[in-house]
Amino acid sequence: MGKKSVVPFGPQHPVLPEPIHLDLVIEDEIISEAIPNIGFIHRGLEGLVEKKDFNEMVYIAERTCGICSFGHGLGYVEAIEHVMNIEVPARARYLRTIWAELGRMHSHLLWLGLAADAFGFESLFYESWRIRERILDLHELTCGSRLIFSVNKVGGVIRDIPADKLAYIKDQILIVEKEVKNIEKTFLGDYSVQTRSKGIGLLTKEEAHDLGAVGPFARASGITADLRTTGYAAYGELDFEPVISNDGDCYARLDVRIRELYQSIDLIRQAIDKIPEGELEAKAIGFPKGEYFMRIEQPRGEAVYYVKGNGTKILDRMRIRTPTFANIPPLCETLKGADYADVGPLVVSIDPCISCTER
Amino acid sequence: MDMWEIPFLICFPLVVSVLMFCIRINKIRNAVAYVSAVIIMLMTGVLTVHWGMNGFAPAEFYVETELVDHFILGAEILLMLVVTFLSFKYNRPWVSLLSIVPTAVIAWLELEGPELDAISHIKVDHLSILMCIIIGIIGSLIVIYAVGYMHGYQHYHTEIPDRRYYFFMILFIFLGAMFGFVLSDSLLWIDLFWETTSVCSFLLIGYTQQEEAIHNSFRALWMNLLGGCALCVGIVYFALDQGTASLSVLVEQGTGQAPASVQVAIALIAFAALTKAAQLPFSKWLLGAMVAPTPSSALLHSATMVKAGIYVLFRLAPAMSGNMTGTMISFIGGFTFLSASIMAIAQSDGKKVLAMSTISNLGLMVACAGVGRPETIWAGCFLMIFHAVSKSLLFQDIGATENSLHSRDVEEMHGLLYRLPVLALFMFIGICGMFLAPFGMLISKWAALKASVDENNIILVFFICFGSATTSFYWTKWLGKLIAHTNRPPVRDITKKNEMISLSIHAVLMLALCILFPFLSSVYVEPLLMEMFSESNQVISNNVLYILIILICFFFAVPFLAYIYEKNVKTNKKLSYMNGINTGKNDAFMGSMGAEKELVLANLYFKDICGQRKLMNPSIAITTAVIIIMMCMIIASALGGGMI
Amino acid sequence: MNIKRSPWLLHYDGSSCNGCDIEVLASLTPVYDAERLGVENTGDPMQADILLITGGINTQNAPVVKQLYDQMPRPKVVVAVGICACTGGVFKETYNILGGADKVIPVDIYVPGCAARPQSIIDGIIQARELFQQRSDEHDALMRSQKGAANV
Amino acid sequence: MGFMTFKTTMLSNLFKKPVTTKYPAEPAVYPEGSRGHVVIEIEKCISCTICALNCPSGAIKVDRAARTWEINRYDCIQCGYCTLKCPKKCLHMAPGYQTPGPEKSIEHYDRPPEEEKPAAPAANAAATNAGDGK
Amino acid sequence: MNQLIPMMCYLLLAPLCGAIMEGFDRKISARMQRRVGPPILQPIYDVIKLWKKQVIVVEKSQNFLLLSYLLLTVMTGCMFFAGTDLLMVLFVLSTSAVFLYFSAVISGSPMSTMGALRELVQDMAYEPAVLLAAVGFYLTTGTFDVHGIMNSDVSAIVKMPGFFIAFVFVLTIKMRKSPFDSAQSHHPHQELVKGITTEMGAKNLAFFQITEWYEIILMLGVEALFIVNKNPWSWLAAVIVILLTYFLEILIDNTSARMKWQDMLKLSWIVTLLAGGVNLMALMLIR
Ligand code: SF4
Ligand code: SF4
Ligand code: SF4
Ligand code: SF4
Ligand code: SF4
Ligand code: SF4
Ligand code: SF4
Ligand code: SF4
Repeated sequence: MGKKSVVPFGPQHPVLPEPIHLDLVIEDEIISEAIPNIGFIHRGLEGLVEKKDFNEMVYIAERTCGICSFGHGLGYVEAIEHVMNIEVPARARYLRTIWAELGRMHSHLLWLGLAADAFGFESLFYESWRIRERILDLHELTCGSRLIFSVNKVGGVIRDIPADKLAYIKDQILIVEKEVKNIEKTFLGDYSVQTRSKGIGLLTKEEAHDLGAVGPFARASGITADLRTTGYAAYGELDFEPVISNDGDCYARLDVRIRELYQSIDLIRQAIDKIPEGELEAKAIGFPKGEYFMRIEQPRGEAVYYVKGNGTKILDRMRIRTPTFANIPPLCETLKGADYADVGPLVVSIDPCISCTER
Repeated sequence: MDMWEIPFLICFPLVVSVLMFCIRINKIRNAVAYVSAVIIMLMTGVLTVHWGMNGFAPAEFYVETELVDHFILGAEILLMLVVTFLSFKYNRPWVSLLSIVPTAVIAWLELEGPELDAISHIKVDHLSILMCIIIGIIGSLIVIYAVGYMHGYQHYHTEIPDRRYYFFMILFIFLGAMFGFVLSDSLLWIDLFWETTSVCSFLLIGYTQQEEAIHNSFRALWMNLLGGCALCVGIVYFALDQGTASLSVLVEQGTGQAPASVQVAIALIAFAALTKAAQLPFSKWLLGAMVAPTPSSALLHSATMVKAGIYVLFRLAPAMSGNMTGTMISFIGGFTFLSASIMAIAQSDGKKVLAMSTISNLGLMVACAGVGRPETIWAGCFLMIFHAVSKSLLFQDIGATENSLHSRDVEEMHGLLYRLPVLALFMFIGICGMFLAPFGMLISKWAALKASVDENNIILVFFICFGSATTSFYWTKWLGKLIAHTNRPPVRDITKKNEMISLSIHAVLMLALCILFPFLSSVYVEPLLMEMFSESNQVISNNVLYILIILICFFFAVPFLAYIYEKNVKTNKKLSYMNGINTGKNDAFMGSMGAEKELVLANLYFKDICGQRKLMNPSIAITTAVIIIMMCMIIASALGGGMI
Repeated sequence: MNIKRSPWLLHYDGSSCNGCDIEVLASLTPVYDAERLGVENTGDPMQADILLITGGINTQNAPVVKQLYDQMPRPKVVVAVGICACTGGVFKETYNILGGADKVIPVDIYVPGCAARPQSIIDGIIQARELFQQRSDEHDALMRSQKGAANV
Repeated sequence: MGFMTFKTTMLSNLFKKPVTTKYPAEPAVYPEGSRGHVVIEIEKCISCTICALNCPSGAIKVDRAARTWEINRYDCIQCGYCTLKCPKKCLHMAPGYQTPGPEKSIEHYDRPPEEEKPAAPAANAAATNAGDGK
Repeated sequence: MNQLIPMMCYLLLAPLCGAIMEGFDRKISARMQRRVGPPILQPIYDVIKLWKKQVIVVEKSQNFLLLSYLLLTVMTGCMFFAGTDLLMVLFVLSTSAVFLYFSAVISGSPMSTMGALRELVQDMAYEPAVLLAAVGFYLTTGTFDVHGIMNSDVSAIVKMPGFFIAFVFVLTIKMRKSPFDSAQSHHPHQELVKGITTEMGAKNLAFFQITEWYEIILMLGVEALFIVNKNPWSWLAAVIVILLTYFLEILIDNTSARMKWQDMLKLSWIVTLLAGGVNLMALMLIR
């Protein structure tokens, strides 16, 4: 037995709002073994595909998760659209891009807050979430809801954003940009924050690659992987470079996500400037038949949507592979040898979403 | 005036030891040991009373001791032969040199050297009586405990040959030598008793005759013999130069403007005391001594061996005040106090923690002696008293616990209060004695702090401030282990009655000391200081001491009253918080693999920061360097001063 | 005594999609600031008065929810936040969802919404703290009457 | 790298007005188009049950014979799909949320008898507290 | 009599002051975060609430250990305000801290045990600075007596700014403020949940809370010793300095992340050694 402790971490734990459980073996508060256990939140969402028609499934797919809910809806409808060979009108694609990036901003700000919270910086948490409220207001203004957008439909979008609202969005993100600049100084420049992020949870590029990390987590380890470069929605027509960093520690993850915030702001500006007038949706005729894998870049990384239709309104299969699912093995790698105090920040550093992982 | 108790106390144990060796029937030998221990204890009392009836005045005896001197020389040569034989037997011939050389030098001094002044060979004063009481009471209690302990020990360790006759023989020789040591004033006698304790400890450590034991015993031997060499050189130099071999004369001359030989002799003797008191860089022998059966550890650590070093330093204290020797000693002591207490944090083996804490506490006493002011000696005396009692209690307790629990790892003691209540309670008292507020240890620390501020000893102030923080850390976390709630099944307590008797007496002593402590200060320790320094500064005013008494009562009363009060409050039991996945009992939770997983809670050990492996060698290096440099400086300045 | 001024929350995420979850957190952040009602978000059931549960109950979290509820000292109030916690919501037809929080513990206040808005959550907390006060008062009255009975 | 880099923000915040909304002391404001709750113009409804069939969470119940339309607001996810589907466009999303309550009540609407001229919508007691924003 | 009045004041008013100060703390923090924040009296409401809740514990002995912790701390505070020996006060205070440790580990629960161990580390981190401050008082004013220190001619801080810095530094630990709140945090989200208080609920938590107030007032009292001298105006200065440090602590709390205990131990010892050490050396030289 020696000097080792065996203690539980989660499922109910205030640092991680979501239930994930780890069996930790620690010695002097250094972790020597971490065995994760999930499933506390499994709903069996994909099973609903057998009971709901493919149009209703849009709303259910969105509820894979309330944070990147827009992305889930988007991934699902794009998959169906591919199966049904629907050409989505340009304005709808641009609108989707704007919403997706707003969603990314709200998600990253949320994450910054949670990260600050995990290393015990309460006021920074509050500040991040205060900024985030602006984005949520934009959500509500444009879609009618703070979190779950419900604006996607197969073939296009339900709502339009009129020009005055687009202008308003531009104003607001300008303010957000300023406010983010302010918190960036603390996130990246404060001594006490650096003691909790620099050199913590190192993941080399090789490890990240071999263990299959995705999203900002992988990009912080120097892997250039950003599915937006595949050009779905309107990304193909916008100008951006994936944000990467080579340090592979928690600090790099902060850095990457903060820079991605600026990137999103830039993308939204570009999209608003370029958005064409036109139809909002293309008529969807018939039922989906065939299968498709749709890969999109969620705030947390690559998500995969697989649909298989059989020509009726009920799909055969719908599967989702989510970014957190891919990021758990590398996470467990970084946990070994970490401090107990770093478990929270480290788990948070992959921006875990157990909800979509377990669906 | 004559005090027949003195030769009795020295010789009686020796006689008993012969008996021990001869009687091979366990029952009879145990009975004899028992009775002899009680006799020694009683005689210590008689000596004290006798001396007290003569007015608590220092008394000197035995000026003419021609015959005894020869006997002493003979004994010394005998010891040398034993060491030489054993070191050749175990293939470490060079160790014998450390014994042969000093013995030869001493023999030369006695046989061929100049005629020395006639001195009294035995001297009785407050300090030696205090030591006698500690040796007499604690030592005898340890013997009583050993009777029960060794029975169980041999029962469980069948691989170790049963040589209890030998073990008890050495125990008694040891006691005799210690009495001789603290009562002698003749440096030549002191030297003999010194070497005797060294050799006895060597024999005790090697008792099990296993590889590790032999290795460790030789380490103890050479370190102590090295000290013996220094002692011997110091004595001879002093004797040749000043024509006397009296300790009190040495100290007397040492205060104020001392001749070079006296300065050097004091430095050398103090150095010797460092080895005996297991100060850095010589601490390793004490750690190695843990392989011996517990009673011998208890004896070595609490009552006798290491206290011999402290005793010598206390004696020399007036001669060290404010000079370079004092600075060296107080630095080494303070440094040892801090670094050993830091290293104790990283230990989980109960006995090793005790060993480390012994070294650390001795360090504080050594530092007190090094400062050499009445205030520090006041603190030092109390440290010694409390340390002797609580350490002895703890060692015995941990031995008994090990017999029942089959482990002495602190981590295994999780919830011991529920599993082995009596032993855990004793352990609790012992540990509290080591550092909690109303118990004397802490107050002594306080006095030491105050005195070192008064003495402008900055480094010592730092050592004490930081060391006291680290000390509380490792004790508190151990205490926490004992009381933690557990549902593990109780362990059968197989502690023998003898052990229990000794343990209970210790515990009662501990509590009594704690309450009588202000009284003890004014009645005994202050006269002691008067005697030593012809001045006695009250370190802690009476006013404060009264508050302390109130505090102590309060301290015992508060938890008690709180307990009584809370007993009647209705409370519902619940499961402990485990993030929502308890399995219905508090010792397990639902693990990731879907099966129940045992909850294990370990303390912090900082093994990467303050492990022995990390800190021991640097500490040894630092202290060795300091000692070498300071010794050179002392000798150079003494001789240089003499030449100019 | 007025104890409703200090309702401390325990938030547990049953199997929510995170929507309600983060809205619970959002209701504590500057714009909604539930702390002005005396709310403190403890993570410890021992210290909580109000259990906010989001998401439905599934086979794996049912014992956890039950346990957390049991570990809260009385008086206590349970608030189900979001339609998942109320009824199982869109997921109630899946194989793994047993239903709303009331499947395993008594729910006192239902806060509808998908995701429940911070305003609704604050409403829920306000209702819950009234209930909290009421339960405490009832208990006091009971104790008093028992004492009275004993005295007679 | 700096120490207490956040101090300027904190100190200036100290003298700024809190951003906290006064809810519930002041009513919440919702932007236009906020999807709060479903309202029905019951007199327009033809009990075709399309809304009930298509509701992802099965919150709506329509009884053609009894001419009733019921919604369980503790089941509705405010997705608005029913409003898209209703052939008579008699369902709308209105701002404002169902108040929390101790019971999961079902809101019940009776279609006025066909002969009569459309009168004020007859809603039962449970409907009265719907959609007042609290 | 002279001693009794401040003692009684402490006994009766300390929890009230502590509570109100904490109330202001929460309010100011909230305003810094652009929130409205709870009412000033919120801490008192909390304690009243806790007092009325059902007591449930893992191990019954926790009750009396916490009660002992409370009583011992109060007693130490009384001793301090009665003007006795400062070192004794500090040593007894360290004993009362042990009771807190006991009351947490006795539950045998993971979070509270780990919290308790961190609490021990915290004790280890701040103790040297506090002891050194006492030594500093002794060197500047020639006495360990609180009375004596108060009646010195000049404020102690003049000669011991280094000790003051070290003391204020470790005050952050004592007040459980971020960055040094690893054992128990006032913030809701801590890796140890509620740390040392995880297994304390209802009345027990109230005991803990009240003791904290007593303790903070005691520590602030020690801080006042740096300022107070014979001159009655110095009392005003002391109050101002206390309020300033309190505000500073709130600001620090709001501008730093929670450091790990390793860093905390390192930092606080380094600061103690540097600030305290230089000051001590200077003092001993001029003596
Ligand atoms: S296949 Fe799926 S259900 Fe089966 S064991 Fe693996 S993870 Fe579990
Ligand atoms: S694949 Fe579909 S049916 Fe199979 S377990 Fe997953 S959700 Fe259920
Ligand atoms: S492997 Fe993927 S698809 Fe299969 S059960 Fe696991 S998560 Fe689901
Ligand atoms: S595909 Fe599924 S079953 Fe196969 S290796 Fe991956 S996780 Fe396992
Ligand atoms: S990654 Fe997280 S935020 Fe994104 S969809 Fe999944 S659960 Fe939601
Ligand atoms: S009610 Fe809606 S937002 Fe809330 S958890 Fe359920 S699906 Fe998610
Ligand atoms: S809004 Fe959605 S959930 Fe609500 S009734 Fe209409 S379709 Fe059903
Ligand atoms: S879809 Fe419209 S018309 Fe048909 S039942 Fe529903 S509300 Fe009535």
